[in-house]
Amino acid sequence: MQLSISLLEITRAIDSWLNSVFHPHLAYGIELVLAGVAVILLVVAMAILMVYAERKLAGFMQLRLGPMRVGKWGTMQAVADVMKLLLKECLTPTNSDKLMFRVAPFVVTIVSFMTLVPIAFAKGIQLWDINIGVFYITAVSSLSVIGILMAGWSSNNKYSLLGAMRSGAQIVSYELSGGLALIVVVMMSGTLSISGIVQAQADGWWIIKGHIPVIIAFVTFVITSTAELNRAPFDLAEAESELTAGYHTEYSGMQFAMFFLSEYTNMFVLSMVAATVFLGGWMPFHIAGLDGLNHFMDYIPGIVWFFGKTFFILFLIVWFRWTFPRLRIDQLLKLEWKYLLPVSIINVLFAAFIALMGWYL
Amino acid sequence: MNSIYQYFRAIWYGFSSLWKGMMLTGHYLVHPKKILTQQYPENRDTLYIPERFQGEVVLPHDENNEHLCTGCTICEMNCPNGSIKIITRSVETPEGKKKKELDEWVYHLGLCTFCGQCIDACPQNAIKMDNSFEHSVYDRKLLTKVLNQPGSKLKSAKK
Amino acid sequence: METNDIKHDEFVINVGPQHPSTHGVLRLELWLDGEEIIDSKPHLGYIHRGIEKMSEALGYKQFIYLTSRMDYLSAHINNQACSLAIEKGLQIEAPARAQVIRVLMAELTRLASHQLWWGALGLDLGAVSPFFYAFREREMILEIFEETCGSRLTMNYITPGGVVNDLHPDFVRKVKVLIEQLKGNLHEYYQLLTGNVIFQARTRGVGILSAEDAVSLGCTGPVARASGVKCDVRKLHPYDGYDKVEFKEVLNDKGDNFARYWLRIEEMKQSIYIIEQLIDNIPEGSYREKLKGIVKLPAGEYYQRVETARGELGVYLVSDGKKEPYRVRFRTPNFSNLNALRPMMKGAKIGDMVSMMATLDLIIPDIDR
Amino acid sequence: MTKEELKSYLEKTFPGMTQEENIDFLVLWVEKDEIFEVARKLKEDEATRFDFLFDETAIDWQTHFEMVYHMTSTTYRHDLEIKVKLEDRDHAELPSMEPLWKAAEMYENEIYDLFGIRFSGHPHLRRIFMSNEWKGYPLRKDYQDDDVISL
Repeated sequence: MQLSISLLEITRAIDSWLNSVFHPHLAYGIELVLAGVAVILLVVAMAILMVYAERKLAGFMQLRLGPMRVGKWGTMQAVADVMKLLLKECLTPTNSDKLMFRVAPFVVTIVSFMTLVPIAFAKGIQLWDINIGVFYITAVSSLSVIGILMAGWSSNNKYSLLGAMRSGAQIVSYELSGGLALIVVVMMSGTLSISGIVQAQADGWWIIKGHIPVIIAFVTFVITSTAELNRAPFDLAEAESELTAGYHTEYSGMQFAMFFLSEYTNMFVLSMVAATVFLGGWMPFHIAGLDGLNHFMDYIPGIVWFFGKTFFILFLIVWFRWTFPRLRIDQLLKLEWKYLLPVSIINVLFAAFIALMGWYL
Repeated sequence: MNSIYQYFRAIWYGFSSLWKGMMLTGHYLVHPKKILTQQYPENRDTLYIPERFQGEVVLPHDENNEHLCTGCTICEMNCPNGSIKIITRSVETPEGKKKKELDEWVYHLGLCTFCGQCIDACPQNAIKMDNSFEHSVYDRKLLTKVLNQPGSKLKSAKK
Repeated sequence: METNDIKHDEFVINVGPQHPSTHGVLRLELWLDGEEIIDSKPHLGYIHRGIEKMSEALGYKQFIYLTSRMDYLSAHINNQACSLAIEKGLQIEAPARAQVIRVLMAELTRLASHQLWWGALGLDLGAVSPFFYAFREREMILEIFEETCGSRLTMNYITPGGVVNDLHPDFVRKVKVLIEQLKGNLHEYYQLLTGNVIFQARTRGVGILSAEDAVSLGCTGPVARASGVKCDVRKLHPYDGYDKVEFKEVLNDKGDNFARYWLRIEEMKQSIYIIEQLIDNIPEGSYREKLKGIVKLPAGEYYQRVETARGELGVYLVSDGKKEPYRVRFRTPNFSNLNALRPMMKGAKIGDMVSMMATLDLIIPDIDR
Repeated sequence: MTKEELKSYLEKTFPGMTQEENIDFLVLWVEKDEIFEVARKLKEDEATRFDFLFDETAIDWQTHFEMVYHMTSTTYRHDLEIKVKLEDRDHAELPSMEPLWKAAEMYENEIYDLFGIRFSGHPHLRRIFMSNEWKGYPLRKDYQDDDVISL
């Protein structure tokens, strides 16, 4: 009846078939590879779709049409771009630190794929339901700054170095309030596991059930995730009017494409986290007590709910990018340390109080 | 207390101003009719080009393959870039007088800045600006044009 | 400051000649301490075409077209300046209709130029959308130019003795439509940038230029007026009937980026006001006093000042009685406005450099000539 | 001050200096050695206060150079043109106006670049438009460009 359950049955069927054919250890290995490839393909396809969607949205916001030439309505534009980048030569500057220069894009990409591991796409569609899912994501996603610093340093370009340093300062400081925003929900759910957090929202999403503290946490999280993604208005690391392209100034071809891909993957992951933690993940829209409505909502499959919410947050991030001017580096840090962090800390206290008293809607 | 009030006021002002900007871009996002983009090669038929648009210099010929240029070279003297070269030949009129006549009206489109001073200066109104604008060619030599058609001659004055 | 003076933690970067925020081929040498700018030095000449030297070889009517290529966003006003200088030498005056047309065109040019500046400022500060909104109205102005003058950017429309063509029959209607739309859209500018908290943080109190500095450095136009220096040539030395129209010289005494921004927006309103006064009162009559084929100015020197969108343009003609000018000198507004960059940039951040250059509204071909 | 008032005032302050009037400005001819003192006086004098140097250029008359300074006062709004004759074309040198008007720095750089007139006391005289290796000074009338490229 429900797609989420049928998906679960498909995975189970594949699992039992593999186990019957191969040795259990080998079957486990094959499953890991299959699952990883499936998720990476999904995300890459989504990233290509997202590039197209962003260019179209930006076009409409700016009284333009966006890409129109490749394919009907320019639908193949992103694919054509990927093909072009694949065929281009990857240039390495003469005086660069060659090993680091080549490793950096891989670090960034691998880190962004690693963050996909604990995400629950639908009921049962999850690579690894670890009990510290939220903690894992915050910990791993902060590794990407290492790749950016490597890229900036090894390029032997002052613009790249400035971009990387900005990015380092930015990501490290914005992780604080991002983490605090997640803690609010973790406290209310009483668990760090992603599936646990989703289950805790079975009778209402946290953003509705948890009212004021969760709304504040949600806004903070959206702001901090935009900052961690190095996207406008916080795109100081690549600030094209100041630093030409920041840390990836010297990259070309597929190496550049990997930075680009990782940026979009990170965008997905952080939107998915926000959708899971604040908007209930794959959980349909439920209101405790209204069984008729809840039952009706269950007809819409969980994966649709999940991607609907993800795309809503992605749309918000895209909307920010094409509306706002860029902050300056000192203002960026001021915003974090003088506004977001104090607000988040007070919010955590407030949320703890609410969680203790059980004052949910 | 006042500083705390100012702090929250700043937050409120910040959010409301950002929201205003987002409403504007959002407004255009949902009003695709306001899009201004023109799809150029497709809309060639409906493209509006004002009649005064300065595309290139032409020397109009009438149905008898006659033009108005006497070869006086005033346009050549008035051209600031040297994009006009008038080559004349001397011919003998039936009465036996020697007379200068236009041989080739050489026009370097690549040097022309479309300032219109040649047209302004021409005493015969022999040349005018054309509206064509698709000038790109693969060879620079093709930008040098001879404007008078082969076999054309000066329009004889009405008697 | 020289490269040898660099201390331990400082380093030099070259901004330009190919850099997104220099709007052309200006090269700035920046001495940096981390994000902070210690000193800067402009390097020019990447688009130096020797317009002054070229003009010495061309006739008086011919060299005017070169001036459209200096400040290409104020092409009409540059042509107007040269035409006025030549008219001064010939001791003639353009017909009344031509004068009104010139003023209308000049103000439309100012509007178009300020709109491009507004869009590019947004782009420099990282907001991409303003650029397209600004180009929407600018496109309308360019279309008006195209209909009347025959081209969109380097018009070569104003000539000694008047203007080349009469106005297009559709001109008045289109200008009225434009003004209506502009008035409606100026509040969008407020919504998108002026009121935006990020924009305000980026511009308020940044890049302060004091009035004394502005005078000493020779700044003119909106840059100097934002520091409180009265320097509008249209008011001080009226030309082409600017004394007959009513408008206000906008002044601000803050001298920061936001003051320059605000001033240009206000100037756009003043330009609209001037156009509104004139559009219904274009006198009938001849639009051009035809000059002789070869213009010769009596020996002597003629100086004509006009207010372009960026400041005071001075055309200095020295004639020895021949058909070519003996010496032509253009005192261009951007060349002296560029001076303001160095004192402003000391101690600022790299991000501020971009906003300062954007609010100075530099056009590099105008600096290099 | 009007043109006439300024003229009589200048006659009083700088006796012996030639004045002429052209269509736009009052012209004051100053000797090469006195130019800096005259300019300083004009700038600092309360009655004149020429604080805005809006143009500075040179003219090559083939036998000699002519330096032209255009200045105005932001308080009184009167204009003045100062001219200096430089007889020696090969070793033309003048005191720099940079200590008085900072705008002069760039103007003098430009004049040095295009005419080859040197300015003593200039903080950093350099060629701003032409490259450092460029031979000759383009705006001089006898300038010859060796490698003219024609299309």
